[in-house]
Amino acid sequence: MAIEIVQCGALITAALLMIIGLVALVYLDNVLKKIIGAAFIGDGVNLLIIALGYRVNGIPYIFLQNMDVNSFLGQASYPLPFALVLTSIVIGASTLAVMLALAVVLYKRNGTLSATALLNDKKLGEENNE
Amino acid sequence: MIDVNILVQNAVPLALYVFAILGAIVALMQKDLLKMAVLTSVSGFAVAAIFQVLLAPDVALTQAVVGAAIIPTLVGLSVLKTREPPVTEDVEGDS
Amino acid sequence: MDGTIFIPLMVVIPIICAVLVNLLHEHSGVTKIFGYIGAICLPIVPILAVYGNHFFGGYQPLANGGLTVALPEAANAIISGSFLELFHPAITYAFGPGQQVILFVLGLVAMCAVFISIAETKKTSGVYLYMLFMLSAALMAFVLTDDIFNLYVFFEIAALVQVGLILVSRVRGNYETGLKYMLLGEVGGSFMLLGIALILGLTGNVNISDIVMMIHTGLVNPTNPVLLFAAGMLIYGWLYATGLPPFNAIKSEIYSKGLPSGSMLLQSFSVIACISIGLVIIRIFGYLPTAQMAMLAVSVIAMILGICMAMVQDDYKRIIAYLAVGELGYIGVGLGLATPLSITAGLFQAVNELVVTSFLFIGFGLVLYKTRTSKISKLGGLVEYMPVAALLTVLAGFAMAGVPPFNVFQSKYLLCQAAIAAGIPELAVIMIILSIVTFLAFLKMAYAIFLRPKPDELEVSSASVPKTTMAVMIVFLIICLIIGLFPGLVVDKLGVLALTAFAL
Amino acid sequence: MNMYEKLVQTLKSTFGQDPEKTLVNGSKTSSIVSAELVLMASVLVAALTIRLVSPALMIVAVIGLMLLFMYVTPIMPKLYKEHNDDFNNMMFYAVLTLAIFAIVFYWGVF
Repeated sequence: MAIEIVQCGALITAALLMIIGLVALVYLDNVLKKIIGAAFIGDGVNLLIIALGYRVNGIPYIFLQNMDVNSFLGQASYPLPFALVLTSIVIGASTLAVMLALAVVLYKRNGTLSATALLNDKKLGEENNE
Repeated sequence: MIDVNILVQNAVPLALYVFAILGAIVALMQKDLLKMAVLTSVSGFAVAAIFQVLLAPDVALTQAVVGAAIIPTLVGLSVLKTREPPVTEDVEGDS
Repeated sequence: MDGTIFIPLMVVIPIICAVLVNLLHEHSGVTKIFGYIGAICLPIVPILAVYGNHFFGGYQPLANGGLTVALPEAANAIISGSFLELFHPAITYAFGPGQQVILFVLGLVAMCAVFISIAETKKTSGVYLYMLFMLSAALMAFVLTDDIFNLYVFFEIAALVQVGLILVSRVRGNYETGLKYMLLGEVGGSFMLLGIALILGLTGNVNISDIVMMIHTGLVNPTNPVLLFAAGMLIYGWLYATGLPPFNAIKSEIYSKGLPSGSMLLQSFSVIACISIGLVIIRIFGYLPTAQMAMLAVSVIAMILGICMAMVQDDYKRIIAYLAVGELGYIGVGLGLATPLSITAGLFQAVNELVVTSFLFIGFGLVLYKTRTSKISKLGGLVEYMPVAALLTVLAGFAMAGVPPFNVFQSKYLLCQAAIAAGIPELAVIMIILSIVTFLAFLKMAYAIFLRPKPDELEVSSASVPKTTMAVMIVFLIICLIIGLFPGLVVDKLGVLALTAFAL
Repeated sequence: MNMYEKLVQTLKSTFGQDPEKTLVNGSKTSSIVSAELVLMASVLVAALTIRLVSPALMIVAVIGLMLLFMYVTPIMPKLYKEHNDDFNNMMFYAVLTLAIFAIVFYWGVF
């Protein structure tokens, strides 16, 4: 019983990270903070997938030469989620890099990092009213 | 008498969870963006350590590199870039 | 040699071309040659390929034999005679008649996009071609893949490439739009991954056929709340990928910020994502009425909102963009009704949508090319300057509204039949009303741009319309007419794909 | 005719910066009016499909929608203002939809 707290705690942590990310995306004004919030959502989902592959009293899924096959099959954690998370982490990092680059370009053009000033529809509205 | 082993097994993950969540919240609450960039690595590293606890050593290695080193560096670089004065040239573009 | 070797080539050839044109972008001539070769391969490979499954790495299901001997004793004891024997250990690409039609039309659209982009730029841009090829590869993989995580990976690749396509166009405000799209995409994509993760956690599988088999044979409790939650998250990801509400505003903004050749592939992404993710949802959660109701409700809202917002815009790029988003609602209705006939109709509508919306984007791209403005209130009298192109553009508009000789008429007719057969005639009524209003919107736009007297301050450039663009428009018109006159060519093959959605 | 002028006034105040100077011409007015009518008609027809869930709910919904339309007409200007390209607005609706989906699919089925 004692160790299942680990898995439950990981799931709760994942959910909290996702909620923190969503709150940051909705309530914070700074574009960089919004981007970091988006990265936290990705972290939370990754953590959830990892927690799904966890096995109580298990061992890592790496098969070494001197291991017994049967006990390995009985104890090893499920490796498929971990393989997926590796891909997911890299995708998240590259997306984050592109978003940061866009934020820097927008700052250089407009001189502000505030989302309400940058990402509004004022420009379009003015054009429509010409 | 409490078994020390079980205590450690439980306490370490719980501490890591608290670190991950608090790290995220504190990083997002910073006024100074450079501090935010540095504090992002706390959450990233805690998540990497949680991966290790959850029996995923190779994923933990990747996350430690990406989450605790690369992402804070990228964020810090972009914060430094956005401290320079903006370039105020009119950008040509089609409507 | 086995003909199924061509199945992975559909994805591999565009990726190789993308990498090559990006590496060689300094040598304009070589880039152009590689661009042409890759573009011609896109529609040809689906025709050459033989129907079947391709298992990456050759790891066939264990029931096919061969691998069982190599496994350790303990594993063999567990596996033999259980469901595990039927599972697909490798990433599987399934290729059937329906996929063949969709991929052929998609390849044709992508080929035309590459040709137009080479013809309209003086110095061929390797980076732009890279993004076109990469997006084509991702879309091909979308249709082929039978692996839900593979779908997600190509989904994210496509999202990044889409932002790239917007950034290279020099339309005002493209960087803001790119950042908005990526931030919203992070929400949509992450929660779709959450849905995939929950399904993976319950079934231990990422292969869609295996998941379907496990759910329908009772290995997994189909009414598990976590599974239902996963259905909700998958549908949320579907909404984001397709651009149905609440994402329709950003999707239409994306279309209007791209170059014409880029916009063609951007809308192809929406259409293909709609049918591929939609089919996944129908296959896995076909037993769940709530999922179908949610899909139907959102699709109907998308149709109504798309047309209404298109009527009040003044920018013709935004009008087409909103109409394109609205038309996606028809596909959603077809998928949401979840009968074999309606899914066939939805897929048919998707194939037509690929052609017709691309046709419109090129046509109005020419207007932009001649006048450098996209405000309808500033335009007029263009029929004198580009008579043939104007005629073709108006015909494209008629095709989208569903005027009889063209293909969309057939698919909308089929959709109405399917809605009545499914016992919801209200949907047929709504679809007919909205088609009429689409026609009205086009008449208004065509009158304002082409027919009414030219305003004095409007300057029309004397540059002639590029030959390639005209050729592409005529090709699209011919496709529209052929599919419109002989719908059986396409519908029969798509029906096979629709039926596989109900097979175990 | 009185209704038409009232409508044009509303449209001017929504689509123009300066209500006095902005020209809201006939074709624009007519397209907005037709959009309004299409919106009402198709939403009312779509509301009929609620009968598949429960007929009583459908009657309530249709009557409620009719009363709503009577009081909030014209809708299109409001919708146009609400349905803009502002990022905060989009994100709000995206998160709202996410919440609705989560609630409906976790608790609402079976």
